[in-house]
Amino acid sequence: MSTIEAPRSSPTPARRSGVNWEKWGWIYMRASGVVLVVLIFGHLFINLMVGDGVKAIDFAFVAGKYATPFWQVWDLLMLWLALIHGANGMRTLVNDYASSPRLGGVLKGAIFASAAILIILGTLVIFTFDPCPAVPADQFSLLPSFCPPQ
Amino acid sequence: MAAATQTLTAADAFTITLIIRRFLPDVDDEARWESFDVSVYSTDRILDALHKIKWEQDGTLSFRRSCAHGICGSDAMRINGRNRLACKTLIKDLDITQPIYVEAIKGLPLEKDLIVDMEPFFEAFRAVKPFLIANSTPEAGKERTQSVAQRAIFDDTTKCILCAACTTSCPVFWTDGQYFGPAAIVNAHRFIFDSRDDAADVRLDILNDKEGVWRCRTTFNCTEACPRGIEVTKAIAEVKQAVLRGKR
Amino acid sequence: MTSPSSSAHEETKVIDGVHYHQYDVVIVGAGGAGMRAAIEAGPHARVGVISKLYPTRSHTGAAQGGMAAALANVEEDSWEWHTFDTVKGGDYLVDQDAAEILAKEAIDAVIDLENMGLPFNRTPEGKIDQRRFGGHTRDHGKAPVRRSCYAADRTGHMILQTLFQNCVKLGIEFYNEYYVLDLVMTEVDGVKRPSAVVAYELATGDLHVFQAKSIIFATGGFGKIYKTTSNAHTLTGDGVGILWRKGIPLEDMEFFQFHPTGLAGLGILLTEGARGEGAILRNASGERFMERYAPTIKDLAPRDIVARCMVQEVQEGRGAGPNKDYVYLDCTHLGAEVLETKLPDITEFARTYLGVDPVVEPVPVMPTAHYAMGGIPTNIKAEVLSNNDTVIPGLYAAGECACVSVHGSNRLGTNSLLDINVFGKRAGRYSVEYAKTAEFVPLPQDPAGPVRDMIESIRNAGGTERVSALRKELQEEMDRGAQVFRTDESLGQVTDTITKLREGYKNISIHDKGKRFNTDLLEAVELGFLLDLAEVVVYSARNRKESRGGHMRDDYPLRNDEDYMVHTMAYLTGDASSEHAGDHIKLDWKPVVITNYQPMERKY
Amino acid sequence: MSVAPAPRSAKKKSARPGGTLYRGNTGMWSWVLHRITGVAIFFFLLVHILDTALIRVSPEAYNAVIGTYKNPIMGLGEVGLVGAIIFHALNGLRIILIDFWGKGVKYQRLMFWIVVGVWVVLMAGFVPRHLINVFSEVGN
Ligand SMILES: Cc1cc2nc3c(=O)[nH]c(=O)nc-3n(C[C@H](O)[C@H](O)[C@H](O)COP(=O)(O)OP(=O)(O)OC[C@H]3O[C@@H](n4cnc5c(N)ncnc54)[C@H](O)[C@@H]3O)c2cc1C
Ligand code: HEM
Ligand code: SF4
Ligand code: F3S
Ligand code: FES
Repeated sequence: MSTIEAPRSSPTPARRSGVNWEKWGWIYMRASGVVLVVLIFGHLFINLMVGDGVKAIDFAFVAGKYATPFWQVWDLLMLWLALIHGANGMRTLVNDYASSPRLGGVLKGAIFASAAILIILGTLVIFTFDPCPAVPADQFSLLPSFCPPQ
Repeated sequence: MAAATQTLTAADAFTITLIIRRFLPDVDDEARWESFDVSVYSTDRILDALHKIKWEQDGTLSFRRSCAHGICGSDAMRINGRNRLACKTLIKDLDITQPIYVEAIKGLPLEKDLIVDMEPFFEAFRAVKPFLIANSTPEAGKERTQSVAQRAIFDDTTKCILCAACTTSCPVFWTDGQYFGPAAIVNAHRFIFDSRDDAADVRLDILNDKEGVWRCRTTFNCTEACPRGIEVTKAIAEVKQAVLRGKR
Repeated sequence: MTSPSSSAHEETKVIDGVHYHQYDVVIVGAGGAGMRAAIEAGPHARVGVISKLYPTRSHTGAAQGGMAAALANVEEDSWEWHTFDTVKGGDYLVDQDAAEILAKEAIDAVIDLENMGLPFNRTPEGKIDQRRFGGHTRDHGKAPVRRSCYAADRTGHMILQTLFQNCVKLGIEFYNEYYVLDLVMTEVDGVKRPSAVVAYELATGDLHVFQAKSIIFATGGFGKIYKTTSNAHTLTGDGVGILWRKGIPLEDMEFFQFHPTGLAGLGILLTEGARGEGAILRNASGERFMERYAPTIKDLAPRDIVARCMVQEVQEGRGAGPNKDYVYLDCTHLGAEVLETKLPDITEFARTYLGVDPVVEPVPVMPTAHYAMGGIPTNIKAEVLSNNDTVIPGLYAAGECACVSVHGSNRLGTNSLLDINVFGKRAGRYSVEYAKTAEFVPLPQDPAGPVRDMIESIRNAGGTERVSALRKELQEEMDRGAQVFRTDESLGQVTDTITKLREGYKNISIHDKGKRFNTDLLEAVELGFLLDLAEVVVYSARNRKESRGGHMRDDYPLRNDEDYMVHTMAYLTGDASSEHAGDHIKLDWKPVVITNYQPMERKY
Repeated sequence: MSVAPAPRSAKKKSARPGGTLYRGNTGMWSWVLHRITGVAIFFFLLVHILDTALIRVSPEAYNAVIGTYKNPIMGLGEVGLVGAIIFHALNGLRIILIDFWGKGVKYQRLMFWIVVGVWVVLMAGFVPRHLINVFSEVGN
């Protein structure tokens, strides 16, 4: 009684445009996954395990990290890989569960938009970040220790 | 003579409870559960119990069956939450202190009681070109040769009886009836890896699709459901690899 | 979505709720024989295949051991030897012209299947492998020969799948889960000619009339007249029964084969291929008793002989088990390797259904009703005969439902898969040839009328008898009185029971009054066919006062060539459902075709 | 009983095919978990990027938000998050092995239990330390 349509209601396979997104999506999930293991575990380890753990995280800590190109690249990679990985994974879910193609389209649009916006935002943050911004004097102590006195 | 019968495991009959998901399209608006007590031997199969109900209690109970020994693929159904063939599920292998739940396989349109519309399933099967496509013509009156090793590569997937236990155990198929499903992939595998066949590329192309192999999320329900013991997920993995790297 | 599977069904007319279709060739049954015919006919004519089961559910899929053909891939062999074995195996009741065709065309039949894609087991050189099977010998009985082409112990499964795959390839039109319940005969110039078949669509309860120039029956066997049988629940002999009711005679119905090695009590088959690979039958004391009965080929003697010996062992108190009612099939010396690779399915059957592991223990076995040698009489072109030699134009039969007769009084193992391929192909070929020149025979008024009446009378019957109870009694009675050994007395008792059951059948009622998937209704219809066929089997058996092949009369233990070297032909002369068989069955004889091999004593 | 049957093609009221919950095995349940954790991580990631972006706004704003990560309730949440990430990552590796390693299919069930085992070990290393960090904050 479930009203599912016959499989592949269109007799010819749907994909006829050049790139096979399903295949590359599948490969991407695995490739990014492997890299993400390293990136995320490293990230978690540094942020939550070393020193005082989560307690130690503050502006100074983060700014300190972003002052080095190493961590910039690290986080940038993590940002891109994880968001695309996550968004593609969410797309799979929508394909599985969306009851109508229209709903699916809307949801996939939303996923794509949020991922795109956050990737742009994150990238901008990492590249335009100034570890020693001009701050009111009372907040000077929040800055990393290497900042020149203002 | 021939009545060697149950003496082999001469056990006494006992009563079990079957709770069956009924749906009679002529009278019911939707499916409902109905409970039956039936007297069986421990060597009986669920199919025997269903027959006893149909023959002795309620003739309207409807299900498909033919061979009664797991070879024709008629009677895949969900028994205690898992897809099995009723004729291959022995009472003694189930926990009979609890009622046994029996319902139709999931994801295909329910027609009546344990009967579903199999057409979408066979449609997917037909779509993968499940037949030998060979470009060469063998010497008249001679077989194509094939080594024992070449034959062994696809032996597992030749065992399929198209019972649909796998496809209807697949979570991806339930939510999205468009997925080709494991059974179709198994049957494509059977030809993709047959050394006599020349159309592997065509089938790989068909399965390298939105609804093809990439939908499989390796949940292994299919492998566990297959009454023929086919390593379905493995076959799917091999097809995925073949799409990526070409056949072998 | 309705059942016809290929999308390409033409628009059909619907008149008074009955659907009308037209095809050049209509094939009833999608087992091995039906689909082989479809593949042959499909490219040359409009072909429709009607089957009460999805094609891959047909019982051909249960066949295990193999398909015979003198390919000589592993050792010297010739089709003449194969012919001889077939004739001798059938206790000389085989029509030898047909047996020659069977053995000669076997080679092409196997190659055809291979070329269609069937994954046969292979020899080290990559050719089709072959193994031994009961009754197949080299040089007229000198020693067992490797003649059976096989794919593990699922040869039938592979044949069925391969044929179905090729039907898909050819785009054959199937009507699945359509029960053919009648053959329509139209009187043209005073002669009744087949014009159509009437089918009941299980999914909807609708009736369909399929008008065709050629009609092929390939509906398989009717083992369900027995209780202990290797046959499927659906093998109720509908096709044979339909033709019987239309006045077409039935040939050699008393010859029913009992396969020696059915799982004791269950009837599930363990292939003879097991013995082909070296398994041995033993009685309770572990003795290899076949050595006593058939010193040359021992356990590989033909089935009738082995089955008889087994029953004799049990009757003489040498049976095993608590009730001493079975013998053992001992595979333990074959080793796990052979069992897992060459006999995997039967190994699993024994484990699943008896909890016995053939690798370490012998398996309890007893004969099981297996194969109908008799059936619809046909000639070597698969044309149905209305008497000893009159062909009914446009009507064909092939497979287990037909009697060519290549099996005589006892079929050799692996010869049936061969039969369905050779004569299925022939049915396809000759039916197209006929359809090319023939015109449609016009339909009579309301061709579906009789079926509608039958269905409605069963649906609305207000009796008290349950179909299942009647069927059970029939099957148990047949097991008791018409099995491996029969006597006039035992057959007489069965006759009486059938008479009683016929009365009961008039007083049935069914629970399911609905239209959709009414299997309750169909079981009642099937019981009608079972009763008719059981009656013909018993009636013919009673009349043959000799022992030959699958027909072993305790009261006439010897073969009697003088009086009985002839086929039985049973004719319906009155109302098939009238009380006494004698009222409506008349028996006649048909000569056996002998070409090369004069009847001899049958020793192995 | 002889109600006129609905024509076959007519759309019937959809009783969910449902019935009982399918009783899958480790393979199915690991996938369910993988899916749930994946979605959870995704939504966390959205938030996490937004809050991290605050470093671009002002140190004060960033510290204010990140401060909430340090309260005990969020601390427990982080345990959940890290648990989810570890499971997703390990099971992700298991899936990759199933896909690319010939024997992966055969050992999938064993690998699942290894995933569980490693998860327990890693969590045992992380949780106490993290909770001490989080709760020692409360004292300050
Ligand atoms: C367990 C077992 C093992 C065997 N092993 C061997 C072996 O190793 N070697 C060998 O040579 N032989 C073997 N045989 C015998 C052989 O398999 C069968 O005789 C043969 O397969 C019969 O094929 P068929 O096409 O005639 O009938 P089937 O395959 O039985 O097909 C009958 C078809 O007719 C259809 N049908 C029936 N009634 C109707 C109706 N009323 N309306 C519409 N359709 C109808 C059915 O749906 C089915 O499609 C074995 C038999 C059994 C039972
Ligand atoms: C830590 C390393 C990670 C690894 C090794 C990993 C691995 C994988 C793999 C292999 C898949 C594919 C599963 C399949 O096809 O069945 C997958 C799916 C998914 N991943 Fe990850 N992943 C990681 C991190 C992440 C992160 C950070 C997110 C969130 C942003 C995420 C979200 C998802 C989602 C939503 C899916 C889809 C789940 C599904 O379809 O069932 N993953 N992951
Ligand atoms: S692969 Fe197994 S479960 Fe799936 S249809 Fe074939 S036999 Fe049935
Ligand atoms: S159940 Fe489905 S997800 Fe893949 S492993 Fe089997 S096809
Ligand atoms: S009845 Fe044939 S598989 Fe169960």
